[in-house]
Amino acid sequence: MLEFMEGSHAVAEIVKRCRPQVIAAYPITPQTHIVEDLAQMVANCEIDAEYITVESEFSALSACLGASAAGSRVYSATTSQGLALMFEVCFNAAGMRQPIVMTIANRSLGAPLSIWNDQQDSISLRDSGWLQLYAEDNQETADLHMIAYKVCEDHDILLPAFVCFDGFILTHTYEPVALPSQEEADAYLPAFNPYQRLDAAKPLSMGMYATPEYYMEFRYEIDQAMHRAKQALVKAGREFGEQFGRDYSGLVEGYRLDDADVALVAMGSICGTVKDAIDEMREAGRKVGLLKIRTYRPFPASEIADALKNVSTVAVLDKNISLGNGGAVGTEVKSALYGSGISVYDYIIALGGRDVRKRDIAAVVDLAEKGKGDMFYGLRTEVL
Amino acid sequence: MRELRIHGRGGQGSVTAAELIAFAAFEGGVYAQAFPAFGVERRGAPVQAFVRFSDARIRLRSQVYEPDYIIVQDPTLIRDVDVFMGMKSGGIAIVNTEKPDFDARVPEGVKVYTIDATTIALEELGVPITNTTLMGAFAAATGEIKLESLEHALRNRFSGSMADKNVRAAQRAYNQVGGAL
Amino acid sequence: MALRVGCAAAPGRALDNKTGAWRVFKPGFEPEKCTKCGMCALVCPEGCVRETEEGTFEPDLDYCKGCGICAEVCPKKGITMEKEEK
Amino acid sequence: MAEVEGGCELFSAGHRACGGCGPALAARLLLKATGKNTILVASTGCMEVFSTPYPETAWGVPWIHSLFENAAAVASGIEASLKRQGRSEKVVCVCGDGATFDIGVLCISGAFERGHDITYICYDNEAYMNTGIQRSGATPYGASTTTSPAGSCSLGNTLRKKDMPAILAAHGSPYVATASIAYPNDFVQKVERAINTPGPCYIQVHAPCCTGWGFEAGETLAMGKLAIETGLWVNYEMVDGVVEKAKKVKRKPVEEYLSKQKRFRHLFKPRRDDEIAKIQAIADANAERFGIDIKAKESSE
Repeated sequence: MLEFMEGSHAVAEIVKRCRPQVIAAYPITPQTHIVEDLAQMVANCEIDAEYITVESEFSALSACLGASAAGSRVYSATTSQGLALMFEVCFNAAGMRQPIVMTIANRSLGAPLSIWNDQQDSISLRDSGWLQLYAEDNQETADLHMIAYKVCEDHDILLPAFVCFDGFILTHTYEPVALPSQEEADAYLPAFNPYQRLDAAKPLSMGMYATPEYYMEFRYEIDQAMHRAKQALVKAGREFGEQFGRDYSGLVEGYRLDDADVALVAMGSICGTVKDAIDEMREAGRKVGLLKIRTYRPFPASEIADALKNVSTVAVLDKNISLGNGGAVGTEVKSALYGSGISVYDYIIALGGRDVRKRDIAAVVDLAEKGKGDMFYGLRTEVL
Repeated sequence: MRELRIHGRGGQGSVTAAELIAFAAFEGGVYAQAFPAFGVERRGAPVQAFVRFSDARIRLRSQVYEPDYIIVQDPTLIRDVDVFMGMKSGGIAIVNTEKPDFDARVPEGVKVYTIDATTIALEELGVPITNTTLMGAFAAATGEIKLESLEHALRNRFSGSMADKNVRAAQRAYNQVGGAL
Repeated sequence: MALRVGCAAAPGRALDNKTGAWRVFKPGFEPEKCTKCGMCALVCPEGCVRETEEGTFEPDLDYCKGCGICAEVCPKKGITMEKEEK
Repeated sequence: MAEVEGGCELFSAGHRACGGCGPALAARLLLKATGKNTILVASTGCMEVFSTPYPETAWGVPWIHSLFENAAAVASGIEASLKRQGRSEKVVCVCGDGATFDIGVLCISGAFERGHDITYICYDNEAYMNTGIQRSGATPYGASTTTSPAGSCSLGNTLRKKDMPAILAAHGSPYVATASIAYPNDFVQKVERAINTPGPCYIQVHAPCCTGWGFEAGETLAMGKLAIETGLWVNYEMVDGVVEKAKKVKRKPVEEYLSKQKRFRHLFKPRRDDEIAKIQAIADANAERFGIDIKAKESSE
């Protein structure tokens, strides 16, 4: 049943249904409504969890790591500067194979200071060993949390995950969302069963250091787990579809792509605007489609190559910039399509909350068709 | 799809108005989306909030540039902000003002309803917070939301006598604008 | 041996590392001087001074690094450090 | 002595500490006090490195290392998790002075303010020994370290040791204590008291480092004892912020302590009476503050 609610509230509600036992978070715009709602749920005894009001994001994730290691399902949420402050713990949590799920309310990184949306924050942690899932709307955001817990806690995977949704654009938007009942959620997501835990009855040293004889092999195993996560995501997404009627078995998702000449590639909430723009372009007779990337890590390179094999031109919309080398998604899509003969252009767009309209999407397609790309789109040249 | 842009000042409840209008529309059986113009504005600064109404799931995430409807919560905004910007012919504007003959360039084909929402709010709520009053006017002027849905939205948001007061304020505005139709 | 997830390990394996080879000086324990106070066992950073059946003490030379703290603290000067013949 | 099944100690031999290591002894004594029902949280540091090269752990109790500066935060999470699960293990952090005085202060402050039921033990060897004897906030005045070296125009560390116990007592910690491995039974008793005191407790244990300070391996305990006997280190307990039970001594001149360590060698070649007097003044101030001097009359009793 659809209910009308704010995106952040939908996240808090789904997190409640995932039954975390320890929540540690530090408030930061635009993540605040999520943690406020969760704190209220704890205060109302609606959720049976310890809520640790840590003094920083760094400690938020550190506390989650400890609680996870001790055998609890944990949750946190952050964004932007907060995620940057967690950088060190992010690598550590993944390396220690703790199945932490954290919501990222995507926001730009300073300087200049900006509270507005882009995806620079999570993209900058792409090499940290966390699964990265990007949601188009608040329904998908909620659903991906359950899928993330299921995949992360799989003893064959044991990695943490970011569930990313665009700050303000989704966090602060009210729209209809269907949430499972607690019983339905329990049926999909079983109780946490830690692979190993700190336990006096069975002592274990966790987080030891590895000499050069071992380090590469540990990193290899993490990489292997990340690759296995692809199939685990497909399976968990399919099972979700079977139970709830919303299928997430694709790591990528095509929209009007079958006969498209030009494919846009994007992640997150911009995909909705792109779809509306594509409908208008289609009405005008233009063969344009969208490939939405839902799973950025593990990166679905072969799935992307397969989905785009029949297009002639690809325009990637990047809400991030790897300064000195273009957008991160564009770079990786180019790599995935290497040798295919497809023209791939990258567009840095919507940084720091710059609004994107349907006509902007059409303009990007125009540029791609003219062979113009690998550029910032929509710069206000008058202030440069 | 129809789009509404609400102009107000920080603290006047424009975001709440957007949320409640969208909620009422959703209760009435259509898809709706409500969101603020995300900013760091403090109390008193001009702010905007947006609502979309559609029979299909709403995917568009851009701000509202060509609204079918606008609500102007504070007459002083008309001086500071081009509240009518992008409005289409056939659009409807609800303006809170004591002066029906206010001074502004209204685009051709836009129907303007003025209402002294501040007085109604002061009389019914005891505070000059006009968002719920203007929602009643919006319901009457546009037909986008039913009065029952609006009342339900208000009772869902407020409780006890506060709910009653807000419902009365919305009803008065609804009747006043409805009577003028 | 398969790697344990998360660079974790069960206790016990430190004992694989026989640190006795590090030693330059070797403690000589003279049980006849021992008052069984146990200070040598208490303060050994390796924890490798063991109580014998007689209640006196002896070092586990597989691990003793020859630091000489036991000799320093022995109230009866019943432990002497001597250069080890190798 | 607390032992794991099979007869090995909870902190087992085979670890890679230098011979005569003060912190290694602190680890052994600590586990003697806590017993098996304990979860240890370690910071990055000398002890972590000498005790846990994969897969050769020296720890017989559950032990976790995450990062240099986050042990108190990790412990917060563990404590919350245990609370939620209704489990009884004690959560004990064991961290060096760099992790405690410097890089970890944020996490420690947060954990102590929140009042988690944890015990935080700082093994204080007065510099960053793991990385090669660099100055920390715990390095005493006048000590030469690799980042506060004595030189032609420097007499080593110019800064005073940070008063970490007072900082944590000010957080409302119910039990704060200092200890020394030179007094092993006292340290063990303080750990026992801390883990059995609800709330966040702090123990700072002086753990001389023969390599970093420059003395013979066999003199580790003797050096700890001299620190106490000169008044440069004071063993005391603070209960709810009030100092109790400071160990009294018949004080010796600080020179006896300084002259035996390479880190203070520059004070004697050539002899710098002015600097030695400054350090003596620090000891005198400690004696005054904690009332540790045994007066002639008292000693005759």
